[in-house]
Amino acid sequence: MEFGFTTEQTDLRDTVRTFLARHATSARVRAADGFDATLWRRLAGELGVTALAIDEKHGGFGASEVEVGIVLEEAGRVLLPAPYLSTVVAAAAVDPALGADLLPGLADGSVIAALALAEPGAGWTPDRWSCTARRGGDGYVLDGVKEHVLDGAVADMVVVAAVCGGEPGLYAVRAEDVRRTPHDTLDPTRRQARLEFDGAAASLVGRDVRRAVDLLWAALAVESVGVARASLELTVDYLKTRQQFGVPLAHFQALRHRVADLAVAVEAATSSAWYALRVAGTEEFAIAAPLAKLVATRAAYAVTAESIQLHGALGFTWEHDAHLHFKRATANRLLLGDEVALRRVIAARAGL
Amino acid sequence: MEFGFTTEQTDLRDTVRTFLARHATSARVRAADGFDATLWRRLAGELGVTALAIDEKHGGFGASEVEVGIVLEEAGRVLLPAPYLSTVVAAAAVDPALGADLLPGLADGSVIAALALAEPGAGWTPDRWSCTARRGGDGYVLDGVKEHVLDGAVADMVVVAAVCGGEPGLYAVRAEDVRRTPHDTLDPTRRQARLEFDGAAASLVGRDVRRAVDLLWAALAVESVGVARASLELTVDYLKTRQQFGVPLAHFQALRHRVADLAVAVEAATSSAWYALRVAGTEEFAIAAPLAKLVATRAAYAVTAESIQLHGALGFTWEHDAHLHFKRATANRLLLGDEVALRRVIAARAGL
Amino acid sequence: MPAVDDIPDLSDAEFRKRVRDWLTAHLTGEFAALVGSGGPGREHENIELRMRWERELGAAGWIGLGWPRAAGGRGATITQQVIFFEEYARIGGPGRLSHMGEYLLAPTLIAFGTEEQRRRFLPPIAAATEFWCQGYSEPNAGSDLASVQTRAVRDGDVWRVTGQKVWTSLAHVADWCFVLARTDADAPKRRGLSYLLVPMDQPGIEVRPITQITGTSEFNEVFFDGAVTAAENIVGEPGDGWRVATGTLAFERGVATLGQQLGFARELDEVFAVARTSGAYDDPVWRDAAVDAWVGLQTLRHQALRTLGTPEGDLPGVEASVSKLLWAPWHQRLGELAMSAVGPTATLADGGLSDAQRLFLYTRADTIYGGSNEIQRNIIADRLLGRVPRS
Amino acid sequence: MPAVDDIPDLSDAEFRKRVRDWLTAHLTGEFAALVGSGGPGREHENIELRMRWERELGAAGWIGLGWPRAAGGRGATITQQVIFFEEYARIGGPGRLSHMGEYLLAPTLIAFGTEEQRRRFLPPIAAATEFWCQGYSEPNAGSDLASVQTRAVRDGDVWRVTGQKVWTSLAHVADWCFVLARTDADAPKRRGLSYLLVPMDQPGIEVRPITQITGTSEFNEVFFDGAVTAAENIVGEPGDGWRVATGTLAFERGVATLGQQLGFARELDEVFAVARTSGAYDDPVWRDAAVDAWVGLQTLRHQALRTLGTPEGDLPGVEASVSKLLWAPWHQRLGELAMSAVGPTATLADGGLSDAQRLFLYTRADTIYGGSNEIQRNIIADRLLGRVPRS
Repeated sequence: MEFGFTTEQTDLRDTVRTFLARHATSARVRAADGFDATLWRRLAGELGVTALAIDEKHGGFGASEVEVGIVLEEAGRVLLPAPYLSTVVAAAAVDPALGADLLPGLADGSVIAALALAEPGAGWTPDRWSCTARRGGDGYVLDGVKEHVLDGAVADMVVVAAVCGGEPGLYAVRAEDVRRTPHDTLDPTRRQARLEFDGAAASLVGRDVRRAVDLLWAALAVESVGVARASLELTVDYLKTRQQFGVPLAHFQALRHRVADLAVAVEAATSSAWYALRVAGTEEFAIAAPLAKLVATRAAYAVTAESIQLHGALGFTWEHDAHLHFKRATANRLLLGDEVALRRVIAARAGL
Repeated sequence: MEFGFTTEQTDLRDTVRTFLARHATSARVRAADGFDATLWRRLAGELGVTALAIDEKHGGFGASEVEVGIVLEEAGRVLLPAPYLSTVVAAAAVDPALGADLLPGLADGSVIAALALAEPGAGWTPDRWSCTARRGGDGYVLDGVKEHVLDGAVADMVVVAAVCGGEPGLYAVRAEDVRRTPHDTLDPTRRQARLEFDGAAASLVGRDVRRAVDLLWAALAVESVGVARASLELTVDYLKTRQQFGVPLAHFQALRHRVADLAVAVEAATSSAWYALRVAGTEEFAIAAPLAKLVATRAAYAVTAESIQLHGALGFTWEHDAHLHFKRATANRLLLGDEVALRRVIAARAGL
Repeated sequence: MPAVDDIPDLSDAEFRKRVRDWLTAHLTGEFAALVGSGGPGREHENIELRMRWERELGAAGWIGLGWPRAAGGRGATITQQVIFFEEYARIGGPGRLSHMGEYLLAPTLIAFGTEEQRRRFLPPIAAATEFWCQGYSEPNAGSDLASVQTRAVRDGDVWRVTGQKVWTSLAHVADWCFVLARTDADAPKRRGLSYLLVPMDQPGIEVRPITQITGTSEFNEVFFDGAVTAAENIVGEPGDGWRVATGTLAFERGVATLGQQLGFARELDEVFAVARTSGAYDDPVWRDAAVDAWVGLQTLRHQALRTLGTPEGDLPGVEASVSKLLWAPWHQRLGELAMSAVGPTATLADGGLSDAQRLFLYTRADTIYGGSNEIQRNIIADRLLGRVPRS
Repeated sequence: MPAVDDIPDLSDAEFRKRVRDWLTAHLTGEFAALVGSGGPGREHENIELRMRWERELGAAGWIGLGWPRAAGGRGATITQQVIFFEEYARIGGPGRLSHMGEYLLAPTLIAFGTEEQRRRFLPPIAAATEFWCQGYSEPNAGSDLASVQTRAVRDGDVWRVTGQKVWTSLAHVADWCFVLARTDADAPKRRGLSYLLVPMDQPGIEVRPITQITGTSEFNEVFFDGAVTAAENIVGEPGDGWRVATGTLAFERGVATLGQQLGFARELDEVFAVARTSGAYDDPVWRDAAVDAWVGLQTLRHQALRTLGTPEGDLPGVEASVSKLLWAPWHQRLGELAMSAVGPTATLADGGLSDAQRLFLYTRADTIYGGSNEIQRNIIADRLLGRVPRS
């Protein structure tokens, strides 16, 4: 298995990082209320990152999960207030044999998509979902309620997991056919919505619901690695400059050792998240994806919580970015299965 | 509630500590193979500590659990290779209204006693025990098997939990009526035995089996506090003297902070263990005892494990005492309910 | 007559009934709206009404319950003080505004102040006609009090104070601030400090609320720019500030700790209640963690009782640090447990923060303010391993 | 012909079959007794027979599999080396005696040695006719290699070495020791060290086994009292020892790490098996912890694969420290998990230590030897936060 990055991939990372450092500044992220439409248009239009993993014949660049992962990690670093994760995961969940017509719009960024999985009270657990599809109109008709849909209020199109005659499937629904209730969220940099489907017109775009969940897990994992890395760097910079007892905090061994432990956690999280992306096309993904989600969100939580502590009073203020990282890490950890739930999934899939 | 110690109690602690520092040296503890008969005779005879909590009319001093706790904590400090804990807990489990005749021998130390609770495969859980008593001979006849009986191979008398006609009770059995299999143990400073009762003559000496378990938990708790304190002191002394990078290890802030955390754990364990002893005569004991066992054995484990780490290579040698503390802490933690099991007991009793 | 003038003569049961009856009778009418408000993360709520409530408490003699009678207090026993906290918590009494004066400044004046200072300052605290805030932490001193940079210079009959304080809770409410300031720049760091009592309502003081990660503002920055206070408003001698201030920190523990734990118990009950609704309670792994939190809370109580009962202790002088290192991380974990009890909907905040979210976010500060975990570990390590140069 | 001369031409599947067939055919007869022996905590077992087994491996060409062909190795790919470890673990091959030479010294000589040294020392390692031990740690240097006090002085054609080493595993078996010794007392600490190759069988060396907390002796103290070695037995120049030795430490990671993880996986399987018998497996709280251990093991693997695949890494130069801080505490927790899987009978030791107890006790050393957790954290912190004076 290949773990290195090609020159092209490294260039992609540099390009995205430079772009986001300039355009997704803290001030702009804070002002966006979870969605900066201009930023989104430039990301899709100028950088073309929405097209990366989509096949060339559907208007994409025919790259892979690795390229998407590079962008997701960078998006995590800046807490990107744009529906990149939702759109690329929804696109990846679409089976080109069923939903090819959707892909060009997703590739050029003219269509924002969201993936609707969790349901109220049933969380992320597929076997407790009750959203149903039935044949009707030109294709299918959808009934049910989805919750915690990331960027659900700004999406043009939603890919919805539903059951039709006992068979799980993924159905595309246009936003205008959905009743959407935007939520205020603990993490102010990414909003969620509740979606209600009441006989909404839908088309079947995929059959592999489990893979859709796995894709979302892996995406949240690699994004969380970005959050953790940015938070750790912020903390390291602070420790190097802030003085106490007449020397920089970076001189205090107790803090040095804690930072070392955080760095170890981030390294491990990076390894597991990228492992998941590298095996996204194999059977291993079924275990690697929930495992990466567990390991990476745990690390991001640990780092961002310690970051507040190590920043002292400053870290507790609204004005400093530490709490934004912490809230994203918290959300990524709690959404779509917490650590205990993910361990149950892993145990079942690995036969432990 | 009173938490301080009287002058008499402080004197008792000083006397016991001075005696044990002289007579229960590391060399002697190591040579004893769990039982130093001379030490036991002097403890009982010269210091009279076996008589402390037994009523004056039965040959004791009529003191309380507090005085016994003081001795137990000191015993823990030196990993006393004598059946003090077993004997005093067995004595405390005896209801004077039923087993008064046993008490003078327990008070003067001429009788070593052990408390037999756990059963093979059923552990410490009373409702899974199958040892039975039935009327026969002059009193009762006992059948069954007990396991993990502390000091069971050197006891003259055993107090056994058994069920008679659906009623749990505590029965005294003479050692010569029991088939005893001494165990080698992970902790070389305290041995255990397996006891088999095959129609053994027994007398009913108590009815409160739950209290007997609680007493053993509280005793293990306060003993574990002693183990933890001794281990922490050993570690502190080592850090003050051992040099690395040209200065004492005690100068390294990362180690200082870890020692501080250990000290906090020991303080909390001390508080919970002594709280249990102070409420031994009240209903609160039913929760305070398992809670103390949990908190104190967890602290002792943490301290003794860190002690090995902080001693470096030296702490990993047989020759250094760090491993003896660690093994006692490990045994006290695993015996009669681990942390998870104790939390279940606490939850049930507290109605959580 | 105040409700509690005769309390030394009451049995604990009688005293408890007295407290309960009074609270039941008085936390009514306009005050009924205060039930459950003003706790951690909610200190900004209902300030005006809570000030009136404090005066209601003061008029009945409930403030200064544990002060000696000679100092104008009621001489209540420790057990009685705990009973007051228990009953206050049971009925859901609002977060207190008097506690800086009652539990921090007053014991300091009783220990280190002059008779005149006690006469001047204690009665308005007990009557809730004057409120206090604490001026210790600074942006460039962090948890290191010895590095305080706020300066005070003697100028005729007054001290002139210049500098900046942070973490100053209730500064916008307070009439007075007890300030640690450097009065001798040439003395060794700890020797050059003085403990000054400074009136807040003057042109030389500006209070700026700090917006916190909860989005609310319990804490403030306070800017002193030549703020004045009368020469006699110094506690102890010039240069005694370190000794007086660390004395005050020690008062933070004790009875107030037990009172605090009653609030913790209520929060933990609420977490269990939420978990029963969400289903988390039925998950053995969640429940194991929750029971461990309950165990931890009992241990906090055992620790507080032992500290109160054996003032000599095993680690004299550092019990406050031990206590802080026990409760602050415990409370922080409770916040995390609360979030996991709620489950994924804990990521939503429609209509503002939920109790669980407020607890979760607010408890991040517990391990920072009032001497961070790191400072507390330094203090304990100094005691166990001897003082060494920092870092 | 050695079994593996043509391996660069083999597909992975063919290579795997070659390994498996060879092991199946050879780990028989007297060697059958070795299955499962000699692992952690059992390094003292069956030494003579294991030496013969090493020669059996060597004769077939399995030692030095990953060395370049130019150095007399087989030039196997990383994947092939991992396959060898996998098959070796699968069949329960005994703990290796050659690994100090094969994985630590040989790469050092390949990187820093002379052509003569490679010709002299590599073939006997590959043939298992000479065994090596590592002379780094000292009682007064602990994990701090720069504080090494063992001295070596040049005396005509020889170096004379005096000092004491600890943690020297297999010293009683070894023919040679690679020793870090101070050859210039006046140079800065790291600059005054040299890397010497010293024969063990001489009057100037005494090996004393250290009895460990397991009651067995895998590790030794080694006393050098004017021990001699030829002048040319120095790797690099005098004063290069630090650079050469830390180069060697880096070799501890990599392929050997993946091999080690196969042993971990076997141990974890065994813990699950024990738990199924004891009933611990049916306890959701225990199982949650056990699954987390499984998750941790996968992460170790992901980390090793990523480190191998991206040698530049994110933290160049400190990957070995990251790896150690991941696996050592993980392994220690596995030991604790094993004990809780067994339950209270884990306190009994009739007939000697059980596998769970051996794992539990032995893993206490994992976080100490080969650079303690504390040293590894120092190394990582130096990289992230810059070097500062210690303490």
